[in-house]
Amino acid sequence: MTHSLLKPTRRGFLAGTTAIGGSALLGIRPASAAINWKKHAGTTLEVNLVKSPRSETLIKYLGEFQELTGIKVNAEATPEQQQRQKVVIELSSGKPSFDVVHLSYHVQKRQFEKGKWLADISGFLKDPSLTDPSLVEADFADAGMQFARDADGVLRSLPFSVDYWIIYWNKELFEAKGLKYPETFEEMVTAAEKLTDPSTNTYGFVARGLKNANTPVWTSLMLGYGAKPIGADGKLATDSKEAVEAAKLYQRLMTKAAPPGVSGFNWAEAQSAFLQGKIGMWFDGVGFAPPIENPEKSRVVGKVGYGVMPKGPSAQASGTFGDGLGVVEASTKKEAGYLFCQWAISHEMGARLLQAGAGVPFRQSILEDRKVREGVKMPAAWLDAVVGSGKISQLALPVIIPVTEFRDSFGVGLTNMIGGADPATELKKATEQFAPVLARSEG
Amino acid sequence: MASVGMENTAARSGREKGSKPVRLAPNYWPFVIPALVVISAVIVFPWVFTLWMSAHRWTLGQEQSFIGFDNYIRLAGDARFWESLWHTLLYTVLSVVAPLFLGTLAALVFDAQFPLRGFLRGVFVMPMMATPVAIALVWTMMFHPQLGVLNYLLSLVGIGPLEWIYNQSTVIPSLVLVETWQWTPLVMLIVLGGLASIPREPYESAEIDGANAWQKFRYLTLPMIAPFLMIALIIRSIDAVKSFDIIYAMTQGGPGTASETINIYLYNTSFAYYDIGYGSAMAVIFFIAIVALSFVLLMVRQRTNWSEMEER
Amino acid sequence: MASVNIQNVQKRFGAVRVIHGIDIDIQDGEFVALVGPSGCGKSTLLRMIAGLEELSDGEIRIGTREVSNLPARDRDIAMVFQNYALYPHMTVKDNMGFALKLKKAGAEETRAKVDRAASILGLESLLERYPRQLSGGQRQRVAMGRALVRDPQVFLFDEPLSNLDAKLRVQMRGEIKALHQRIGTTTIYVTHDQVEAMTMADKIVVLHDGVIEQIGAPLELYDRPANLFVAGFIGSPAMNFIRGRVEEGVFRTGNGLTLPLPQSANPATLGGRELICGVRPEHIRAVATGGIEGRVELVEGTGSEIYAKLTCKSDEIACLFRERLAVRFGDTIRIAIDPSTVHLFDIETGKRI
Amino acid sequence: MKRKTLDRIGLFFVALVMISPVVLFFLWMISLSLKYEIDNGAYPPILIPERFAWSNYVRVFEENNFFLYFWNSVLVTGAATILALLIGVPAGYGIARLKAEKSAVVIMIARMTPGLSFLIPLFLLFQWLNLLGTLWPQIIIHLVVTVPIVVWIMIGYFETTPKELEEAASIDGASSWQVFRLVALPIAKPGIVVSFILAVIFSWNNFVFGIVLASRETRTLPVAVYNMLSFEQVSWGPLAAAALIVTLPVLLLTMFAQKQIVAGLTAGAVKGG
Repeated sequence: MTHSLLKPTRRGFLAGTTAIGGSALLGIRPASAAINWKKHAGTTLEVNLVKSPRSETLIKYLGEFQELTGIKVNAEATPEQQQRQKVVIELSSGKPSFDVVHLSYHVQKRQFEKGKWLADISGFLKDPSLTDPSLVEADFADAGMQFARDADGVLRSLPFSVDYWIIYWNKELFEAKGLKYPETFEEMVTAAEKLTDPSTNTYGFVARGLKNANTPVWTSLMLGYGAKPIGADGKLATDSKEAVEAAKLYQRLMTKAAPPGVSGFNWAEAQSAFLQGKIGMWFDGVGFAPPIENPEKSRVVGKVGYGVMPKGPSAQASGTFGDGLGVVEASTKKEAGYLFCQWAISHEMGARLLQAGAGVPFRQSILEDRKVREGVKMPAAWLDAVVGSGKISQLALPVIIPVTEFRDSFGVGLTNMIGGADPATELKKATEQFAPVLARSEG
Repeated sequence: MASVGMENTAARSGREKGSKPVRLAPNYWPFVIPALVVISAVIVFPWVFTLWMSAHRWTLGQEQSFIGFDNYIRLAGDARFWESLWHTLLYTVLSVVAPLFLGTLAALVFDAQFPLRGFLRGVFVMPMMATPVAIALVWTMMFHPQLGVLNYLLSLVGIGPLEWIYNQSTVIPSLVLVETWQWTPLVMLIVLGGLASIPREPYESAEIDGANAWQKFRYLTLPMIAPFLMIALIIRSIDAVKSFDIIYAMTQGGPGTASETINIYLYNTSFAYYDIGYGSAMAVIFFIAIVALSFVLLMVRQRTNWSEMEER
Repeated sequence: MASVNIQNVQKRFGAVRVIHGIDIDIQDGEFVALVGPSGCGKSTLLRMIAGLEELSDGEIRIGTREVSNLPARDRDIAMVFQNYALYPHMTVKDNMGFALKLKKAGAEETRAKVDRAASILGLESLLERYPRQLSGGQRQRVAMGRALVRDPQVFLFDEPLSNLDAKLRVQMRGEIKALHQRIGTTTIYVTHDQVEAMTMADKIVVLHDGVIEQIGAPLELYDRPANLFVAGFIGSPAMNFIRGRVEEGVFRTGNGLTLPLPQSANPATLGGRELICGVRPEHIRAVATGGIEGRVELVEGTGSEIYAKLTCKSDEIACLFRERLAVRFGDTIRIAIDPSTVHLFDIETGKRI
Repeated sequence: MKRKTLDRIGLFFVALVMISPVVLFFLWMISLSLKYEIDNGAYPPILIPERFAWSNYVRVFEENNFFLYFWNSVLVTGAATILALLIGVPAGYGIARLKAEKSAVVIMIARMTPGLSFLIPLFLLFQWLNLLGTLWPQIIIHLVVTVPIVVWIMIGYFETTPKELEEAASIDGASSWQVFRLVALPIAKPGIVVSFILAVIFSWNNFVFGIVLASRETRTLPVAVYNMLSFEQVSWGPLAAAALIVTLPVLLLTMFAQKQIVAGLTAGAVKGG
């Protein structure tokens, strides 16, 4: 059921990258002559977005879409957690208040499929009056298409933005200790410990410690040990040797080299700490460059390096997450909704996303476009890290319905480890607790 | 007067048939009925519906089916539920006792005469009605282990740094700190009302009997404000046991599940795991527990009454 | 103005009967006092007349109208409550004009009626005040004024003077009586104070445990109480009750004390039975010789009279002397009883013989 | 005499110590709201910054449509309070006069029930009634909070107003509605004020219902503030500014009406037996 999606995506990803190399030439204009953008002029669309720099970019340029199509768009962006809760309640009630929905693939993919909440858009994609010729499935990173297709291979959303986890590192602190950016997990730990000096309130490493938020940190580390939370046989592998090794690494980093209170840290607290210049490395999603380079918020402007995830004992892999835009099955304005999705992932919008550092589009043609790359306002190292991560991208969370329970169950265990609990015991406990939930969800 | 005569005979014949005499007392039901309708719709209906949902396997986005008591059975074996029960208990007890103690102290101070008393009391009362979510967010910033102002203040007196809500062992006390900060004024105001209702004579007679200040407090004030303390205890208990906003906004039950009370677990189950049936079962149990708690408290209260309290 | 007819009125609260079938006829313009100890049902009866309490059975007529099933507001009555029940949020003027306002009377008419009532009661200067700014006596007057303005068929008073101090009570008692004499509206007045009833009423109804013990003019009740209850209730200090038997033409107690028999009594028919002899303290005279000898156990003098408790052969007798006697505790004095003032009661039924 | 003065000064200082957590908290809240992020993250903390970030407030209103949310809050709170008074005050009167102890218990339990448990059933109800997307769901669900408060407080008030006044009025010729409107209601005015204030505060502060029921057009302030915890941006300054804006109206109300608030809060328990 789920394992086909969990196979390493690296090969496909690389293939996509090369195959679409030339498609960047197809031009930036989303307003291709063939598309009848005005087809649904006068319609009003309700769009439900997750609040993030990505959705903010969409909202910022919404006027262009409305001008282009004559469609009025009411876009709402709510914080991730609330959006997920509300969207599911509304969708499951059968009468959602929106036509287009922004979903986090790594959390909601399975759930949305099982609920049959999203419309089949493969037909739209083939319709030249609705779709720009540059928009072809092959242009998307492989991970994106895997996210967007359901178990039967039907396309139910358009991949919007991909999130690779990278390491933000404070070059100044590294230099002060005469350290280099780590190449392996082992080097990473040593560097983190060397950088740590509680007397000056300096710590080598920070990542999410808060329950639920911390689980992707662990599963990303697990990739370096060549393992995934759900094995190729579809069974939980969360108490495997590799899983325990990854958890031990997590524990070591978070207890020996992380600031006090890290078990309550989400990205926000971690970011605050890193921005103050007292943290050596911060491991999180790729989208945090803008605040780091903003002097209003940051004391580390220009001092930060952006590094690809170091190599683990078995593999080098970048934990990958992503979100997409889909048209709601219950909507009566599916075509208009599709037009919006298409606009949102268009070359131009994708370029804006990337250039602002707000996110990384799934479409390879954008990433490969030299002009777009030149316009990126973030440091070159950041873009290098993005591209580098893309090459070693792997899905870090299992594609199951109860992702939230998965993250909660193991997140609690990880938090407990920061408090000193034994990784193997905690993982075993969490696995036992989670197994029936997983069984129930697919039953 | 013809009509009167008719009424007369009608009334009499009515009585002769043995029917009940006409009601003379004003009919008060029309006053109640609108509220009854509204309450049935927005309060009683959800209760009944929750009960109904709790007997179903019902996860959003999936088929629902009747499963009888299975959700309750599952609840009994759910370690996380029992843990949350314990957190709720701990949280409640602490956030009842601390405000009660401090509030009584504050009331004794504010009962006395001193300059600017009214103004200072007004300031003291402010947290009570402040929007909990807003307050909680600001506290979260203050609790930040590295950047928070609290650790800085502690460092000035050589304590810390503490991890506050970011550590499993200090999270509940830290949340209780916020809860105490917000609700001590309420206790203070209730006790202040009690102090104002105490007669002077016993103090004069105690003075003559040679009681010192502590004895006067212990043997006169305390017993006489006991009913008011009891009121404060009841209100505080009921509010603390269902406290949600502060915990949700500050920790969402974390770190780990260290501050997950039943209310938060209930929320997570229903709205993060979409397991509505199971969440409903939890709500039913929680509801029963709250009702039981308040009846126990009310019974205790009736015992502590030293006199029929003044109505207002 | 109207007569009030009360026929077989009963009141039950669940299984408990508080009024057992009462009949009273009240003439137009009469001042009737309902008296009795607390809990006798007098207030309930008044509230049934007012329409505040339902009848369990029986009927009440005001004038020719049967009102048992009419709500209070249609009965055309006015009532003065024990604690006045003044509307705290209205001025004296508005309090008094409230009923007229409800009747949608014109402003002119209302003012005229309120002014008239105010002048009768001497409230002219208080019309703009609120109840909380008034003294007890003033509030009492406003309550009456409110009733007066209505010009109702019947006035009902529910222990209106019990919240006043003793001196004011006497004064208001006079005022109410004077008012009634001036206006002449049928009045039903509930009180537990027999003095009030005696001084004010044309007719007194004595209630006890939900039944009428006696109805009659004040002096009738005083002179010829129908039974032990009325005899003990009317008159102050209370009548002496002494147990004994009629023997040899006199009344003899178990301790050997002998008292005269009333002339009307026939010793032959009364002989042998145990009876109760009732003598009012004020009907006992002190005499120098003869009479009954008794030791003084208690003396209370008010200046105008002397109240003494004697032990005469182990029987206790209370006396009220109008003359100034030099008696002290422990003295032995002699008393005489006028046979015409002696009452005999059946011990079984309590009825007067 | 001198001793007494010293005592008073002593007590004054004790009181100062007692209010210091309150003062410090609000000072810090104001300080946070007026600092740029870089100052908010500074260590040691800065109380009074060199540059005031008034832009935090500007940002709150610019980026978040706070005027709309404020207006929504006003509408929801206003409507929920007025409706609650309209149906709750007569109900309190009726229950007090009927001595309907059982319905009073239902009201009390309703006050104790955690708000969460109402959400799903009512959500489905609103959907069935096709009300979602309007302010009505929030207004109606806020009745869950406001109606019990109003009824509860009003029962207490009407029970203490003497029944004789109403009897006097009915003898004076008033119908039951007139008795209520002309006598009972004016006398219970202080109770109405109390329940009004408390209903406003509780409704204004309510957060749980909004998380699920509010959407873009219908969001209320507490939800809006929480929503400012946006992804990938830490913004303590605007957050504190927003928090201050949300809580200011109720803070003012609290300061001016503390006496009534206590009367109301204790009413339930006093009459609770």
